[in-house]
Amino acid sequence: MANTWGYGAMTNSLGDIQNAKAIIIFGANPAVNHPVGFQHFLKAKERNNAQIIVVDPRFTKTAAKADIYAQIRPGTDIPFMYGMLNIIFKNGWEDKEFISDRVYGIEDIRVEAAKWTPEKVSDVTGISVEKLMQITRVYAKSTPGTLIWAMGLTQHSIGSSNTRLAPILQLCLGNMGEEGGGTNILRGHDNVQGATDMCCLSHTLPGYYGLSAGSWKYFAKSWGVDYEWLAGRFKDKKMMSAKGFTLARWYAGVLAGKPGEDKIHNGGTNLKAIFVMGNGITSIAQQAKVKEALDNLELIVLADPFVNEAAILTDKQDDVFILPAATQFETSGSVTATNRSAQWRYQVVEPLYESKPDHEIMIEFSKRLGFHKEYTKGMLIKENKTSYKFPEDATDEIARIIKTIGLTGWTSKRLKNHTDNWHMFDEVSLRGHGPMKGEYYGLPWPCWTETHGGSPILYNIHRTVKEGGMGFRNRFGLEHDGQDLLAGAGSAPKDSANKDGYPEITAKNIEKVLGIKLTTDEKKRIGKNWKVDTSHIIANKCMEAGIAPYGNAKARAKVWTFPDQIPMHREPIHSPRQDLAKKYPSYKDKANHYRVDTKYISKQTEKDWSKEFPINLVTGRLVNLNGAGMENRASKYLAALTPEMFCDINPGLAANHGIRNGDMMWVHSPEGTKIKVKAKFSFSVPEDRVFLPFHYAGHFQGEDLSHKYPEGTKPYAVGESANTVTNYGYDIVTQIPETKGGLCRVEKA
Amino acid sequence: MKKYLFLFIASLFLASAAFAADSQIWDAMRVQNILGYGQEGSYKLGQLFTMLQANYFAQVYLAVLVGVPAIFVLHYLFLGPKVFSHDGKKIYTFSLLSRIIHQIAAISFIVLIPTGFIMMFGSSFGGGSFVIMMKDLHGLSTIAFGIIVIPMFLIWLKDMFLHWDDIKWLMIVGGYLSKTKKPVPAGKFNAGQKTWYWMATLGGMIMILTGAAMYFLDFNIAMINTMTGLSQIDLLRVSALLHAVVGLGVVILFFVHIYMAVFAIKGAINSIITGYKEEEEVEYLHSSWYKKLKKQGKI
Amino acid sequence: MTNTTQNALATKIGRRSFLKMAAVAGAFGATSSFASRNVTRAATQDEVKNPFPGSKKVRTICTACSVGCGITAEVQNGVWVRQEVAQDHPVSLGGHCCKGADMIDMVRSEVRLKYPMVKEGGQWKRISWETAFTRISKKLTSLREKSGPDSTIFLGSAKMSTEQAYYFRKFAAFYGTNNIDHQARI
Amino acid sequence: MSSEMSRMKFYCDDDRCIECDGCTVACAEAHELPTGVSRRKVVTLNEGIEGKEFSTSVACMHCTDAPCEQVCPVDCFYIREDGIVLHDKDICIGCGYCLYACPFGAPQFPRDGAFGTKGAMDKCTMCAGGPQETNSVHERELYGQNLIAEGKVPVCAAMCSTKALIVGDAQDVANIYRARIASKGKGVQSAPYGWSKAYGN
Repeated sequence: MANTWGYGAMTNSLGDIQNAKAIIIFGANPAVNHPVGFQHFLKAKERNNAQIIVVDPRFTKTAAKADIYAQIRPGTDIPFMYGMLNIIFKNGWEDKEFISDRVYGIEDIRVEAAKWTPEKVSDVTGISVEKLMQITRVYAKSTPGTLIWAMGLTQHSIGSSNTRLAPILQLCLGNMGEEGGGTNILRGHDNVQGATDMCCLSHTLPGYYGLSAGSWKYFAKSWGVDYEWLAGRFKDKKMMSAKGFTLARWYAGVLAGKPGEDKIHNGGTNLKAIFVMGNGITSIAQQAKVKEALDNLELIVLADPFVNEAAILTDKQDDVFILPAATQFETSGSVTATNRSAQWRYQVVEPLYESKPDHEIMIEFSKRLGFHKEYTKGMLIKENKTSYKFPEDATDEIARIIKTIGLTGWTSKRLKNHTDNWHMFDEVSLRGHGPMKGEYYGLPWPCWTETHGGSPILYNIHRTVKEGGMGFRNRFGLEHDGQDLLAGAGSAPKDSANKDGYPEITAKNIEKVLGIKLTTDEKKRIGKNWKVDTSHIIANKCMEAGIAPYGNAKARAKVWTFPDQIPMHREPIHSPRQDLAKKYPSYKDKANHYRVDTKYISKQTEKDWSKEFPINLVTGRLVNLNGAGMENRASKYLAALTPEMFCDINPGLAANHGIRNGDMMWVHSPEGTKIKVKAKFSFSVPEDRVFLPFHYAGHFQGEDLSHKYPEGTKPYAVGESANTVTNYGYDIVTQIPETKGGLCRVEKA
Repeated sequence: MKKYLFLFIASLFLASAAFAADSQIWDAMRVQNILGYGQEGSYKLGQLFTMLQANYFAQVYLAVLVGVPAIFVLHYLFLGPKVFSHDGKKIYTFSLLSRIIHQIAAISFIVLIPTGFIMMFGSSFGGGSFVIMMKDLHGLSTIAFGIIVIPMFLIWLKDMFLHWDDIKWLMIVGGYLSKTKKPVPAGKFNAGQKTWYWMATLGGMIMILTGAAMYFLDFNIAMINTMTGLSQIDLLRVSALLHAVVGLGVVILFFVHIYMAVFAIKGAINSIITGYKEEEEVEYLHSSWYKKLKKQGKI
Repeated sequence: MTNTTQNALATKIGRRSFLKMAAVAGAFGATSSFASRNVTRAATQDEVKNPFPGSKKVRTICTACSVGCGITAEVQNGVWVRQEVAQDHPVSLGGHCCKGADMIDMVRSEVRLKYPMVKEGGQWKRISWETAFTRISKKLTSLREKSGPDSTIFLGSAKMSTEQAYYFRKFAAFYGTNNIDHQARI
Repeated sequence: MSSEMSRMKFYCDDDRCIECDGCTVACAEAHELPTGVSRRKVVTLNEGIEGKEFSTSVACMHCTDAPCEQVCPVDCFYIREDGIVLHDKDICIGCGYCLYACPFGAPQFPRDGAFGTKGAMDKCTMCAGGPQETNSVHERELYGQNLIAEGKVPVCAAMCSTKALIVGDAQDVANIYRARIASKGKGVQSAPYGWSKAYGN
């Protein structure tokens, strides 16, 4: 999504959904995953008569509240959306002005959409032509419409194409930057947005600065350390700029060299140690491989408030450390909600038992690994202090450094102020009243300056930049194939000094774009561009002139750096439709994909998987558990709601295998793994697919591992991890595992 | 060791959670139960139970508790007890086994019936721990009764089938309404005793089953539900109703039985203790049996 | 007594009043305390307002999902005694799903990990933080020297605060590797 | 609580209830209930069937003419002036009669005695505690918190994620319900389950 218009985040807010006239939900189940957020959906339905459309392989709790429901075959969202676009273009329902002013490359989309006739879409997706027509008509005619998605779109080998086509659909309908519109991706964990913004990611530095030498230099300077010293910490400068292993495939880094394993590119070494903090690595795909990898490591360090079940899964006998980390209620800090709003999470109690907050553990290690002084220096720079106070000084350090997503305004003082006064904000618009007037709740980023009120709706040109308005980000150059990439005339944010499209602001072009003159002093202090300008001159001048520092460009429907320039349908690696897999084959195998060679087409064509494994496997969440479920299964009330791991199975399918409700059953995966779970009859899945919740651990391929828990730490519910049977397959760009479109076989146990 | 203890406790924990999750009353069936309550076409058992329990059961029981003994008092005063010679020969009537069985049953009834009454009028006793203790006693003595009810049923079964004499006995109410001593048509057991037998055994079994259903409350035996076509909650309601209705019969006959054994026939109680009945008593009250024994030359 | 009963049966009165009458007439003479129970003792103003005297309310944020519901935690003498309703929070309006409603159990759960432990020879052994820090650091240092910084991977969390996540990323950078990731990639 | 006007009632709007179990757990957590007892329960019917699936949250409905109160052999029930139906656990003998009489399956019996005997009945108190001294430790142990005495809303409705569950004076509850129906532009549906029973008179 970031590759379409600049930022990869929810564009509007949950409250803003109340403004929508239509809500289309792809591969998300907010009624279960974001129940409190879902109240805003229901209010839209109640007050605004908004039509809720759910497109999902499973009849979810969200679908139960929908006006129209389409049961799609897993992994066919792209044909479905192209089908919608086909009908939209044919009837001329698209927003032509919006497209010509603010979107680049829609012609290619038109060509591709023309190929996806409703009949063809119906064959691929399993949705009837009438239903597709009905959905398209309702959605295209009821504007503004908001488009919701979550893991149901991302967890595919074509996930990154899915998440590009959905925005394109919204662009075509002119739903972007509107109240009640937008692409609202619902994040999972409480601080996924925050942790992602801080880029606990292997391919970029905090604030999505990337890993280029220039970025490293900017950070080295901002952290108050010498760039060469920092580079010296790495194997070499090449490795310093090389994307690292990901959570999805780190195990490959351990297992490389064994027969049948993928090759790795990790500076000549396998992974030997793992340091995990608050990450349920029992909820990632390929558990059998994860277990093997854990067994082969030399050192495992797991810091969590509860026992990280990786410690239970592994058979490793020595050097497995489990450290009691404090919960987030025993420390303080900011958290970023799905809508980019930050809130201050105050400390409730002192850490219980011997537990320590995460940062204390990290700082202790930095002392012993010999980089404590350099590590913490960033917190001292701003006010030239001699000692730091975590987390306030860290918040201010982030605000000082991260400009790309506009965190300048997120000082600890302001964030605390917002949480202290949360009663002064409006539910729908997030606007503040009284003393908080002029600010939006949680200062949704980009919050350009220390007085900016935040931007609750991204790319909204009906508001001034000061009030949170902006165009699309100029991120992909000024022109491509001879076409201008800047926005068309008149599509600048309200009251802008420059009514036209304009590039991102640099020291060089600021005078020209803003039509101002800088003083000599300003010229001396100004940073090279808006992303590294710690003097704040660019940001401040832009606010005055109503200019978004990142420019005003067109969104692009075409990403020329991706394997598929426009989103193309490709069947899942494990597809039940072999005829279509031939017609829409997967990608070519990709070498050095986050340091590991990854198979696509070779895996897809290895054999006809669907013969032996005819059933589609869908995984998802339950309302009472979250993530790997460690913390929730440790609560007796939550565990009591679903005390056992189960599999939702259609009674018809179950009857074919002689499985009765409540029987134990095996689920076999093409990976050669299996899990033993309780069958739960449900009509929410049709006869060609089963559903597994992914929150359990503590059993492995039929074996109960309860005895491996340290005394008194076993959670109240244990069970098989669904990810033991999820299939091989990773997104071509992000390497997110394909857990939402695999195959399996069921059998009575 | 501690680890196993912990595991054991944890498993109990989960078992109880699973138990609740499989509940027929508080889980998936709950809305069905609500929807079914008082609907057209349903048995309306909930309302029936509420109406009867709220307005009638206690009153009727109280009437029995007070009324039946009152009638006996009147009977005793005006008609007086039957007195038979205790000097004559004795006839061996009850074997040791039957006496043991009877005694166990007797003891359990002596506990069951007062404790039952105390529960029924629990509010008069202030509820709480005393009534709970009575309730537990009620349950415990049921176990004793439950053990012997089948043997009791079997040992006396052959003597308990309906006979022509019984009709005649019933016509004259066993001769208890007159002061005169004349032979009453009856075999080894008269019609009154037979009625009591059937009530105590079959009725007793119903009491045990309905009582157990209410005691275990949330059990899940699909067979019962399929057989009766009742949901679990309705099964419980039926149980409560039956328990009250059948219980009434048991209580009345129990009172009669006590009155007969202790007051109405002087010394009759000895026969179930020693096993021997007075010859004169047999001659008059069980005349047919007496004749039969005579014929067989057993006297 | 018979008289009482007959009277009682003859007049149509509710079961309760009847039983009360019976109780009075009965041998046990225990009176139903119903009447007196209807009135609860007037609590002092302070008791009514706050069953946890001297407690303070802390505004904090749920750690379950990204909606970011507000939680008002009531803390008495350093103990989180109960979860209050954050009715005035602009996103959640006091609402919670089951996870949010039970956040307090995250902290007070009995199955929490209480002290650092290490597995040695297949057995869990309690160790001090000091030992844990020293042993892990030693091992990391030797691995780093032997196989380079890329022999270690750091898996962070979307459950950390933004500051901690930032410092986790920074930790990996100072350690010298880009082998770092978190749950955004699942 | 002044007497005449208020009659406290619950109502669950099944157009909004999404079975998030927030009410169930909020209740269990607030009152620290034993597992196996859930005073409030969310039930989904016709799961997975398009157009027919719905969820609703049930607990004691605090009936106007409470059947439980009528059948209790030990008279442990009492109805407050504001209509909240409560019971005295020190008097309750766990006989189960209230359950047979209840249309909503509200009374539950934790098996805390030896041999799995039923303990004293437990049910929703509308967060109004019991007959013991208000906000005393004894009251809290037996019945959970007494939020009503603190002037607060029962925790299940307060924490309902979608505001499906509402509580308050019967008249107010009915008004909210009507307002929602009206804004949806649909006719008033047939009254929700047990409405007549619980809301009688």
